[in-house]
Amino acid sequence: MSLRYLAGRVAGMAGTLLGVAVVVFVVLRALPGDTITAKLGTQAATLTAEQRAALRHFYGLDASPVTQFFRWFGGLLRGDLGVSIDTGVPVTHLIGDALPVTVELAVLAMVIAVPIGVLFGMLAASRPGGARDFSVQGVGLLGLALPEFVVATVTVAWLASAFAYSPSAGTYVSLGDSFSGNLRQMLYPALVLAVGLAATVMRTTRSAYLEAAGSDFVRTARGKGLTEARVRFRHILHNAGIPIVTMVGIQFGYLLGGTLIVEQVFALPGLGRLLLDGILHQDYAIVQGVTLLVAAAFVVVNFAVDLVYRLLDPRTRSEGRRA
Amino acid sequence: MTQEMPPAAAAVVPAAPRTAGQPSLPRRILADRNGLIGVVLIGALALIALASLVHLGQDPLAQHQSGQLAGPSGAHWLGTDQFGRDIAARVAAGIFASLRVALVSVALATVIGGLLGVLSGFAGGILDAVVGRLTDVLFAFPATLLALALVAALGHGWFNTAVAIAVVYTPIFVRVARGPVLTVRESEYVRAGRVLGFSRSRLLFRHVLPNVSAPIAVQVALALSWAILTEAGLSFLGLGTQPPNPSLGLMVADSRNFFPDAWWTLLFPALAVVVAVVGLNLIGDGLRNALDPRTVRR
Amino acid sequence: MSVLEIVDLHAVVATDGGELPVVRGISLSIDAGEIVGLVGESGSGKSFTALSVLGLLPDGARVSGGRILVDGEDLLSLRAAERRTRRGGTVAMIYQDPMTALNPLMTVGAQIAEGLRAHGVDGAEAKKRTLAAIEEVGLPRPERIARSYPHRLSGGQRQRVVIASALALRPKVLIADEPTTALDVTIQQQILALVDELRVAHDLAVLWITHDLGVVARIANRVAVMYAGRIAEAAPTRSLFAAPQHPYSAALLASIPSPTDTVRGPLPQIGGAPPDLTALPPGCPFEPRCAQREPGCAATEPDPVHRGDADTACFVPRERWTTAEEAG
Amino acid sequence: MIEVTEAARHYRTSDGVVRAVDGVSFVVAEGETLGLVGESGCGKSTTAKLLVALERPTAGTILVDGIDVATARGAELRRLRRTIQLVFQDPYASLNPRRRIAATLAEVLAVHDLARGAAATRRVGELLEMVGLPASVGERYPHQLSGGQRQRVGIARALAVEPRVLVLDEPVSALDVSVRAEVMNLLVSLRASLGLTYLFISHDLGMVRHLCDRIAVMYLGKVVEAGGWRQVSDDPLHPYTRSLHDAVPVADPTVESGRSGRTLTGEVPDPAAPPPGCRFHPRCPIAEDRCRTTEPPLLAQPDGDRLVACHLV
Repeated sequence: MSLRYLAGRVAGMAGTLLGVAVVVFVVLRALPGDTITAKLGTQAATLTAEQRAALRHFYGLDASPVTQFFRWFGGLLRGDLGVSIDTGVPVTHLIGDALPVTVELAVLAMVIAVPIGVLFGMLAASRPGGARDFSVQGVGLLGLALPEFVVATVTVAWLASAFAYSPSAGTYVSLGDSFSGNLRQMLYPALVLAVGLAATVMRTTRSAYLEAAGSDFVRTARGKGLTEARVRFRHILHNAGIPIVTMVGIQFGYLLGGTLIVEQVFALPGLGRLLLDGILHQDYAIVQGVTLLVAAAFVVVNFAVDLVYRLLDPRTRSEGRRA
Repeated sequence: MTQEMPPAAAAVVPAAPRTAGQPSLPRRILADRNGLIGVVLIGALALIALASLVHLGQDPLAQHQSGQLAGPSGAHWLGTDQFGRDIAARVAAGIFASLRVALVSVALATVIGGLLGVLSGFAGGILDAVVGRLTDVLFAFPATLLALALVAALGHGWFNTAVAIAVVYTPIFVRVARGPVLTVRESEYVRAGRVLGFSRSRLLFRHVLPNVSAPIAVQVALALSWAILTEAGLSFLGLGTQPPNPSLGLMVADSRNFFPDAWWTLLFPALAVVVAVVGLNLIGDGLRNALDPRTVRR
Repeated sequence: MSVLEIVDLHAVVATDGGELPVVRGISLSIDAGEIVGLVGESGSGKSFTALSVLGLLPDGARVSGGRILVDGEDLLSLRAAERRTRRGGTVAMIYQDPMTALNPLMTVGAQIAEGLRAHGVDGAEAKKRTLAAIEEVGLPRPERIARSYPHRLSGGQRQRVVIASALALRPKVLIADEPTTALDVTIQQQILALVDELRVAHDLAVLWITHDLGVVARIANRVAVMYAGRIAEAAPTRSLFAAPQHPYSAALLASIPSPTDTVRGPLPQIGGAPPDLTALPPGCPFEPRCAQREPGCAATEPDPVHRGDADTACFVPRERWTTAEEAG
Repeated sequence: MIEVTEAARHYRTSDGVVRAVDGVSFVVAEGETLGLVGESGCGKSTTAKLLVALERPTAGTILVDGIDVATARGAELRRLRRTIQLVFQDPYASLNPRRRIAATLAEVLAVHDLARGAAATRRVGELLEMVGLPASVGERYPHQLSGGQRQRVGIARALAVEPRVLVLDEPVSALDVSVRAEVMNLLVSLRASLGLTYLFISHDLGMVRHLCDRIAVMYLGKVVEAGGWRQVSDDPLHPYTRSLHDAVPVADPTVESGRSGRTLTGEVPDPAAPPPGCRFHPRCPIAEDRCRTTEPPLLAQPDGDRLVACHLV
């Protein structure tokens, strides 16, 4: 991996992030009702023209959109995401509290889903078209089709009726407070997330494995008299691993912005919940901040996936052609 | 709404020469076991949705004082909800609402994204660079998040929801269309056309487009299923269809307080979503099998 | 004595319309130190024959009858685990496309060494023999090659690596499935010379699959010509080229422009197409295209008979053939 | 008919500038067949693309029937299309899989305003007959034809615009041995009946020898030897041509057993970094010091119509 390649990628990523900032700014300026209406509610209607103008000036809303963007963007670069209009707390603080919850949820879901998905994907692919393939694929399809909100709803109801346990009652226990207490709150939502995730991983594993299994070099490996286990793990799975790792990385990125429903149903104070509250209260500094952060994280995760991909595949590691 | 988004990468190869000229595409999908099941499931849902339009059963908004949260019976086949409204009628109307959003959003995304992808892939140069950067930026947002932010910005209503989903899916169609165009553009039969003096528009519309329609068709099926899940998820969160209008996502959200006792309030709307998504995925699989040269036997 | 002996081999491949016979009773033997060329056009069954010997037939295809003897031991009667130890150990194979035959994620050295380890050669010994194998196929600086990934090597170098890997365990039989088809002619020449050298050095029995009669003329001691899943004619190379005993071999040879012609007339054509394996005629499969056919040829399929130096599956001896001029 | 003067085609890649064709000159007279021989990477296929204006030359001029291929636009380009046509190596890939053969041929006629409606149907039938196919083939799709039939369709399509020159890019390499003879015979008879000029590109010296009047041998983007078919193929002078002659196996065990057994060592160097001096010197069995520094010009030989680029002949 050359320095030139890395520099190019980083520059491209910076460009994408700038584009992301523009999109966030443009889309969310269109939020219904401006900040003043949101802040003052019905009182806004009683403002005089002068008062309104003064407030607009105070919030910087009288400047041209381009000026507003650069003010906002300049703040971003200094790590200033603005202040929540609703609570007066800096958005960075709110995100700082919420981010670990979402990341933990995403990591936990991954830890559960990936081994299951890979294992069953291999099982299905080991004899394509067979009964095992058919049933694994059927369950996988169901896993994809079951909406998260249904699984989450049923899980909460089941926990309540079977264990008289309501994960959404009581306050959130962080990992620092109590490991077991935290795990008790996080395990079920992570399991719910893992359902669809495992199904996706399974399907990708299955097709990547089948693709690799049909390669010429697999025949060469068998022709050398290798054991079937070695052919499967060292040759087929190893080669199938590249698309699997790529897909898992991208899914992790999606998860950062996709835990909304689970956080809502299980009442976890993560990014999704923060975003949803922001939308419902038209607190658009929060909405901008969270959207931007998640998109930026997604871009960085994708970049990391690309680097891992390049490390895994020797063909992309070097530029020279011949030994 | 799940984090699952069908992989946009061209997992599907451009139309295989081998499959052309064989039985027509619809017939090949029906010949595929998965495709056939998918078509039957989706056909049934579409019929139910159409039936709801003419109120063949009950009015989905009518509140029957006689029975709130009543179980399935002769009068109300699938029971009633907390306001005594007929679940069967509400599920049917919910399916209609879901399909409407899905069809409109995917139609928008397919036409806009597909066209941009085909044009940028075929023309290359500046157009390709600009479209490429724009899709990169849109791809930087996790799909669910982007849909949510757009709905927040655009406001409620089924059409806004459809537009939001369309924006999310447009860059995917750009990529799905562009990849195969690059392959087909360099194929020998397009080269032969160039040597024979065919115009660019003839090459694009007569030779390139018909040969890239296959992967786009597969993606349409997957996009529809994602759109249905997303619409239901947004409604579940209170950001899609607004009460009292029937929506599958809202019905599940409402059922939370009555489950598991009034299980029918959750089961039937959930089932409708699952059947729709399973059906569309099966159609997608069927399409893929019908179009993949490797599954064509001698 | 013959090291490899294929007796009445049959193989089928599953299709929607039932099982298709792709190899229909092939018998062939190869002595130590001998190269037999197996020649045929696409669909003749030559690759299926090769893959049957290794037990590497693709999904849906299987051997449906016959015996494959290596040093008198029938490979088809072995249990799977025993069969595996024969692969690479006593019978090895090299493949058509060197660009795809190696695992892109493993170094060349690791790929050769794992074959050795699969047959009980471990540690320093495996390393030593890997380097020796690379050196033996004429690649410079073996350590460096061993550490390289396949994409760093050219097509010719990769094919040498495949050969090194195949021969590292000193097998008795080498199956070569068109290993030079994907290579340029000057590289093909190098590979042909290399295999010939190794055959002499290790007394290898080689089955060389090809569609190129020129390659056969250069490298093979004997030739078997396949048509529609059967051997039409098997003969020593010189005899086959000098006086083919089967009309198909004769027609194939005639269709190639001679390198010494000074007047360039039209090339004799065979005409028609090979039979559909789903609807084989009852008689000789070549009969519909044959310039020498006689009334009885369409009735029953001929069994091989010994004629001259050759075994030929034809009812009509060469003496009764009409010459091309009369026929044309 | 064809006049190529110092034509070059360079590509920029991440590895540097690839000189696929690097100063190639040759002439093909009307009705003549020139064979272009060489291994992969020698630039023969790029030369074909330059001639039919699929690629434009980086330097040099290419004239086809007086049309400057590098600059032809509009009407001039259309005239070029109707003058020179290309037959591809892989007849399967070069036919649109979704179109019936008749539609593929009729489209060419329509684009060039040659025939429409019933006249087009009649002309399609004629074209198929010309390449030895029954009219019923028109109703088929490419995958329903055999390799030989497809290549005949490829030839018919090229002939639809009534060109005077055909560039044949390895037209029989993808075909089975027994089918090659049929297509070769077809090419010979079409050349005679239509008075066509051919540029026949192949790595198969035997086929080139069978079809061509003159042969040019290319190595790493340059012509190293050119001359009459018997001169180049039976009595080569350039060490590379001689090596090629020895390397190509011929279907005759007597010839084969008489071979010296000497093989050409090494491989074709990277065209992004060709060796200095004579490009063949690293593999040449007789190279001297000056071969490593000075590039030999392509010079006429005393034995008549032959050019060789070697210091040592």
